[in-house]
Amino acid sequence: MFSIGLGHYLTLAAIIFTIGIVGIFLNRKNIIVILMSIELILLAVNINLVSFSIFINDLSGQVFTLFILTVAAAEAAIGLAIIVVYYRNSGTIRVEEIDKLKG
Amino acid sequence: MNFPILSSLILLPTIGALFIFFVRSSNSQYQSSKYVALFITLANFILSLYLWIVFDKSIVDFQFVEEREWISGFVNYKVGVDGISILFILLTTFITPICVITVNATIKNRLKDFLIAILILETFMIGVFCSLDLVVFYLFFEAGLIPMFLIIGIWGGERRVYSAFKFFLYTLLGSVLMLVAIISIYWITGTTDVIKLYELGIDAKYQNLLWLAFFSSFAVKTPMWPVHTWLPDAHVEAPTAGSVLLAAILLKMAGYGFIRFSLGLFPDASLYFVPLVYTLSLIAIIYTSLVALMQEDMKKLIAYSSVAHMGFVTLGIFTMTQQGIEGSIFQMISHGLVSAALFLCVGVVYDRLHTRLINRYGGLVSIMPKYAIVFMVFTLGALGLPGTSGFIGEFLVLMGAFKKSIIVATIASLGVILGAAYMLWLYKRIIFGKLINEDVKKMADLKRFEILTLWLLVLPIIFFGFYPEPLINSIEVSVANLIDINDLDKINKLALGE
Amino acid sequence: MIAHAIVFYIFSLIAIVSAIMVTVSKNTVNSVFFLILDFISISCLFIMIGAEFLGMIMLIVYVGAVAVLFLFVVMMLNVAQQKNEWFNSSGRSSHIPVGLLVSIIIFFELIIVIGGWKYKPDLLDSIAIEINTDLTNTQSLGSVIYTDYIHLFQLSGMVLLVAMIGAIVLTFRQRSGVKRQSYFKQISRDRKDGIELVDVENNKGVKIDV
Amino acid sequence: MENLQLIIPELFISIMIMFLLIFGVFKKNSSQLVYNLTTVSLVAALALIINLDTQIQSSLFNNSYNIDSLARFMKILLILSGIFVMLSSSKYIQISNISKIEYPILILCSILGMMVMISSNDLIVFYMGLELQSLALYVLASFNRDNLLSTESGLKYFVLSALSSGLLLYGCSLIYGFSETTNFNQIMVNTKEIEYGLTFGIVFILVGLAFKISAVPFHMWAPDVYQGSPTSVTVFFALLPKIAALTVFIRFLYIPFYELGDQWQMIIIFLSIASMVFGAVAAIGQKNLKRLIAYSSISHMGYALAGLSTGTTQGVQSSITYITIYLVMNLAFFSCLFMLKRNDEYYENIEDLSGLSKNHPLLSLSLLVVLFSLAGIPPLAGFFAKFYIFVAVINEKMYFLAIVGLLATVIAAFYYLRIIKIIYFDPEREKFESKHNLGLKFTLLASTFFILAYFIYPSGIVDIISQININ
Amino acid sequence: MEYLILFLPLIGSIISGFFGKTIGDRLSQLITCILVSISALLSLFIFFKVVSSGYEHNAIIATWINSGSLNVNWSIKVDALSAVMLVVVTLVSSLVHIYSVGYMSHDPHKPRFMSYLSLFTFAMLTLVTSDNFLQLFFGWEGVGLCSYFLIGFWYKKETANAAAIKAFIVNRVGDFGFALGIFLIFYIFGTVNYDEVFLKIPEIIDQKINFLSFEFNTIDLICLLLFIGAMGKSAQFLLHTWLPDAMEGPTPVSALIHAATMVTAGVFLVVRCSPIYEYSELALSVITLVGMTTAFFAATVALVQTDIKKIIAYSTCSQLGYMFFAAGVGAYNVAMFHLFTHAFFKALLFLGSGSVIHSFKDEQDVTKMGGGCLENYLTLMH
Repeated sequence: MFSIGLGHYLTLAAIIFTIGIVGIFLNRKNIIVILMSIELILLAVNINLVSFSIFINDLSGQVFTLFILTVAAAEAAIGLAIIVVYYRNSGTIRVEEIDKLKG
Repeated sequence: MNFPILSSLILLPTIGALFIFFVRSSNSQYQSSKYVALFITLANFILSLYLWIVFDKSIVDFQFVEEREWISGFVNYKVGVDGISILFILLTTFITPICVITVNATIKNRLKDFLIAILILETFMIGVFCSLDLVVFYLFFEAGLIPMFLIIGIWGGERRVYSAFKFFLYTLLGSVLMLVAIISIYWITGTTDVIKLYELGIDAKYQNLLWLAFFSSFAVKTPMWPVHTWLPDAHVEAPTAGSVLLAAILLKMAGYGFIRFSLGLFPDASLYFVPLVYTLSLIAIIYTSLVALMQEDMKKLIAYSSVAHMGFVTLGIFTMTQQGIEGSIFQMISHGLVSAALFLCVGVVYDRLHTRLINRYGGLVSIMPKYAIVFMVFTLGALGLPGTSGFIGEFLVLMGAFKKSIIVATIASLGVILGAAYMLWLYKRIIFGKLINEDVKKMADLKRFEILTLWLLVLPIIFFGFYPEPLINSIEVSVANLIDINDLDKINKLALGE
Repeated sequence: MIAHAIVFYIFSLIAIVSAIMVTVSKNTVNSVFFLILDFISISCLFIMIGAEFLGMIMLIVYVGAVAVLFLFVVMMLNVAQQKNEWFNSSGRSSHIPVGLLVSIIIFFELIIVIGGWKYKPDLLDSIAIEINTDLTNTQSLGSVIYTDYIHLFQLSGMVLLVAMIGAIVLTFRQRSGVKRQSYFKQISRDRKDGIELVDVENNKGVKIDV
Repeated sequence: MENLQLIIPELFISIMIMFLLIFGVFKKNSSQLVYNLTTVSLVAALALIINLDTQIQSSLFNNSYNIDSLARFMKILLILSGIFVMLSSSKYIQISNISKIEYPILILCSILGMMVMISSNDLIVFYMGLELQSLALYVLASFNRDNLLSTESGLKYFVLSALSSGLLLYGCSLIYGFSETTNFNQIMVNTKEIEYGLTFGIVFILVGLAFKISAVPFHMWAPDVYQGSPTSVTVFFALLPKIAALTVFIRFLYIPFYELGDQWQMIIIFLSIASMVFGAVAAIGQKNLKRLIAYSSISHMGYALAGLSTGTTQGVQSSITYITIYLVMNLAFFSCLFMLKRNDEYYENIEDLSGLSKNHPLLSLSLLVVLFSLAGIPPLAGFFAKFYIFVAVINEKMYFLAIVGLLATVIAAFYYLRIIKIIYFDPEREKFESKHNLGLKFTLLASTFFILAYFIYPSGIVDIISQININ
Repeated sequence: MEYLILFLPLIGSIISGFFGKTIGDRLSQLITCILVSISALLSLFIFFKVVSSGYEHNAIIATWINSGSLNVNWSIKVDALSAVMLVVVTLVSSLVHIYSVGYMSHDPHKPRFMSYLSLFTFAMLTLVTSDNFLQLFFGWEGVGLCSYFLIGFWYKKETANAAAIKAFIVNRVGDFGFALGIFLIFYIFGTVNYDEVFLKIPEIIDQKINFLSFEFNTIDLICLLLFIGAMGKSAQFLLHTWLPDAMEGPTPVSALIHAATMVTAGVFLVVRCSPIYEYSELALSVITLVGMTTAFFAATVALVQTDIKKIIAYSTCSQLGYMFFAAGVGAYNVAMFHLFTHAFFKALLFLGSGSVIHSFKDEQDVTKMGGGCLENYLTLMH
């Protein structure tokens, strides 16, 4: 319990990952929250990678994390840009109302 | 024989189609494209006739074999003919020019496209009959769907879309399993070359499943009861030339397939499934004959009669006796001629009155005597009167069937009675009786090209009725060989041994 | 050891709670703040575990840039006050129970996964870059990023370039009719151009050409 | 870095991206010029790839970047498709008012990303390539930013793709943790022993990849995105990402996870069957051609996966053949779509095709050929594509998969036939414009000819592909 | 000479059938009459040759079907039996031909009629001169067909059409048995040629066969099946229904087909196959029984008929019953003799009734003919 091992970190990551997934599935409010949930998922991944990296004594996990950080930032930028243009066109970003495309 | 005669047969129509395709379309050239098509198909007929003449009927092996590497290390393009397939090629090349002749009257729009479709279809049909590789066979077998689909769909009647779809999807569905079986055969034996497969043989434990897979395809195409329902629809809606090709040749692909593949490759399974085929064939013969009796639509009636006739064919094939198989082949050729002729006959009156309902006609004999004569001949051919080619086929089939099972032959013979009933009933309602319908009175008798096409069909029907020897002679050796090498007479031997 | 444990539990508790708050809080602005809190606590954990460079970078990148971007967009679109509709969205959607179920299953499976991990010393030789304890985390990362991972570094540059191009192409609008500063024009102006004398007729006014 | 010449094509494209960006920014109204230059630089890149020594089987950057026969072939395929996409869609871009310099540059970026994906031999490299590709695609999907549908499709694509990236990354992290390396070859060595963590890593990665190639049940985005995006982007979506994603699929399944075949085979079979059947069934009711082709591509991906699920080299080769032929067919289909133009407006509903054959016989003939080929009717190329797949599948005695797949073709044939029916059997409508630019015509002609004449010499492609060895 | 007998009617038929329009009514009548008459003369000549010198000849024209062990030829077999039949057929036919020139003078389709008659003659000749069962079957069906044509000659008459079809179909039912009989023969003997079959009969006397789950003696079965065919054609009890209806056709047709020749084909068959029937007690007794029943039954029915032609038709039925009866008790020569004489007197009767009908302005109901006795007699004299 008190000796913190890899398992603890992984569990934390798993919890955050699950919260992220739940957030995406259950969110009806607005698409930005979904974006944030995705950030949570990436965060969980980062926790995983860093803790693995430390515990197996290999740097590549941290390098991976570094690049994920970069990409996440870029992704957030583009995602928000898309949200902005969508908002300009439709006036809403409610998840339920994003349904103009139907088959 | 260095000249690739079979490949030329296959390719010539396509070349013609390309030629027509690239000729700029204008009204005057519509005619010229028709002449091109006619020329090409006739040339093909003459070529196949030549093939038949130089074909050595006493040799068991496949002749004029051409082989070329195709899909490397896997499938070779291989074609060749034996006594069986050569007849079907001849039938194809004979019927196609007749169809081309008739297009003038039946096809009002997009004549050029129609000719192209027919020529392409001829390529595929010939390909089916001379391919000696399963994959090549499948390719041609399936490819024929495309032009036929278009022929029914573009130039058909009111419900053409439904019929075209039904035709296409039924046959496609049927042949799906065949493809699986073909590939399986490749993995089991390492080749899809039919000749090699004949030599190698296929292990008996695989045969039943493979046989069923092939059967599913051929049964739909033949068509056998209960998967025959696409045929009446397709026939009814197709334009005359389409019906003719469908009845005369496309249905024969399956019969040919039964002989070449089901019997040839899976003799044990074929023996095993004989009861199944007999049952289905008998149902087809009796049931569809009864259905035909009730039809109000001429084409439908003839279509159902086709199903019944093809029932004889399947019956004959699976008797696995010399008479049965030869009878089936003969029946197929004969049915090819007769049903083609009947559909042409329907087309003749349809062009004039634009209805296929039987009760709208009546008393045609007094205004169209020439028509009445040829129609009579075809009716008699269809009901299997001795002296027409229809008799030889049916009789041989029944003779073969009798050897196998008396009861089967007895029931099948009932079909002959029913056949007479519905054909004469049809004839009576159309040709005899009083002229009631005013429109009918205005109908003109056969035009010159109609006389030509119909008599072209009358002659072989009568000739082969009296003298079938040329046909039987050319299949004799091949059929005997088929029975011999696969020991198909097993059942008979067992029965006699008891 | 105990200190490690206490710190870990505190920060992870904060992380989990704020993660939950990100998804459930009524106000989107609050969500963003909780996201920031989440990042901060995780970066603290990173620092604690020995990946201090990443921890700091995370603060800078996420808290300094990404979260601010979120905040900015949320405020710009004025969607912060939209009502939260957890569980009481339109009745026809059945995705909520399904989603919860799937999530819970995933979670438990992940827990099972974690139990299975063990350190495998026999795989040591596969490790690409062993962490050199003599160097600081920053140093060791720096030494590999520009050598062993140079291609990825360049590639991440491309990624950022794409992000930049994308953001610009999507949101940047060249508005017409907006007056812009033209330095060249401004500078090259002289007195002659600036003043024009016109005779104004009575009751007619004058048209000023800009 | 003596092997740097092996990545000259990638370097060239990167340089061209930057050069064209600067060029386009400083030269006003140069969007068309940049577009053409992009096409030219793709041709140059193709030449560079072909110029590389074919014998080289090498890997760069600590064994994280593979230059092998698979990569080479796939890159050639990729860039060729890119060239044709550029050729065919140039007119569309001008008319649809999305002609900006960024457009071709983003396409180049995404192609660069795909090339990295194709060559990747390391989780990190793969991820970076994937993201480079995806980011460009997000922007491209919503490129028509004043169009609601376009932005919505971009948004949907973004959300789902980012989510799938997240899942994929989580899988990567598990794989990394349990095999202690990110290098594919090393992973293979280290995964002799099956652990839960690896299994879950595989599952997550496969789910992420399935998202990328829109395999059922992770296909939801595809129809919307295909429909909403500008057609020029849709064609891009339909062709290029599939090549990259399939290559990655092959690499993942056949290098790092090769030892874990039992773990993933069932998953792939499931994905394959679900995609084949669902794609075929769902397409039946569609009215929009782009949406329909989306479902059709879902179905086609199912067949490609069926080849992969065999776990044999032959299966992989059949999948590659399949995707090659699929590309050509889709290219031809979209070329036809680009021709449905009247008064500077493009038509994309099935009803708009009504009676097309009377006014545009050649165009309808091409469509006919393409659709029958898509349906897999011999003797067109589409049949051979499926044929190779089933040959591989049946070799592994996976009869169920084969039969389901073939039944799905029959279902699929139904909706292809429906289009043909509308083109050929239905009453005609107003004529479309018959003047098209040369690139489009050439693309259509070349692809149709390929489909039509494939049966004459089917060995050509097979021979090339059979030289690709995976391990 | 045999060839001429056989093919002259065919040639006549073809000429008047296809070229009737061009050469005109007169010429086509002339040609058919002459050709059939020539063949009648020739067959008389043959008959005398057979009678005087026991001439027998089997001329094989061509191979017909040659499939596996099945070898069938087109042939003309002349022996005592067929010589008798030749005479009957050709002679009656030529007379009917000549008679119909006058009888059909009001009809617009004379060439067609003559063509049918000649065609029928040809078919009947192939029937009687066959040396195998298959050619017999060919002729059998051929005469059925011509009977169909001729019954339905007045195609505008609904009843005529119905009768024609009925005749054909009922005959087909009989043929069904006949065909099965042929199959059985082929199955058992491996050949369908008379000579070979008859040679092999003793080998299979005791062979049993399972047919429709009944156990039969093979020979019994063959004979019964063949007899079903004969019943159909010769309008025996139960399969007789077509014959009265067939009177819808022109009277010369009734004379030729439904009195003199075609209906006797059944008797001919039984007599031709007498070598087989000799071995089958069962079949013979069945034949006797059926013949007896028909003779009695048809005669009684005829009593209550009003249509002059139907009366004669039932009388024909009855006479045929006698013939079968004779054949059934083994008196084949008696049967043949009766056949021979019956052909002539019944043809005469029909032709006579034809002229009566004509003189009563196409009235066929005997109840309305009262008092016409004298005239009737006069027409008979003519």
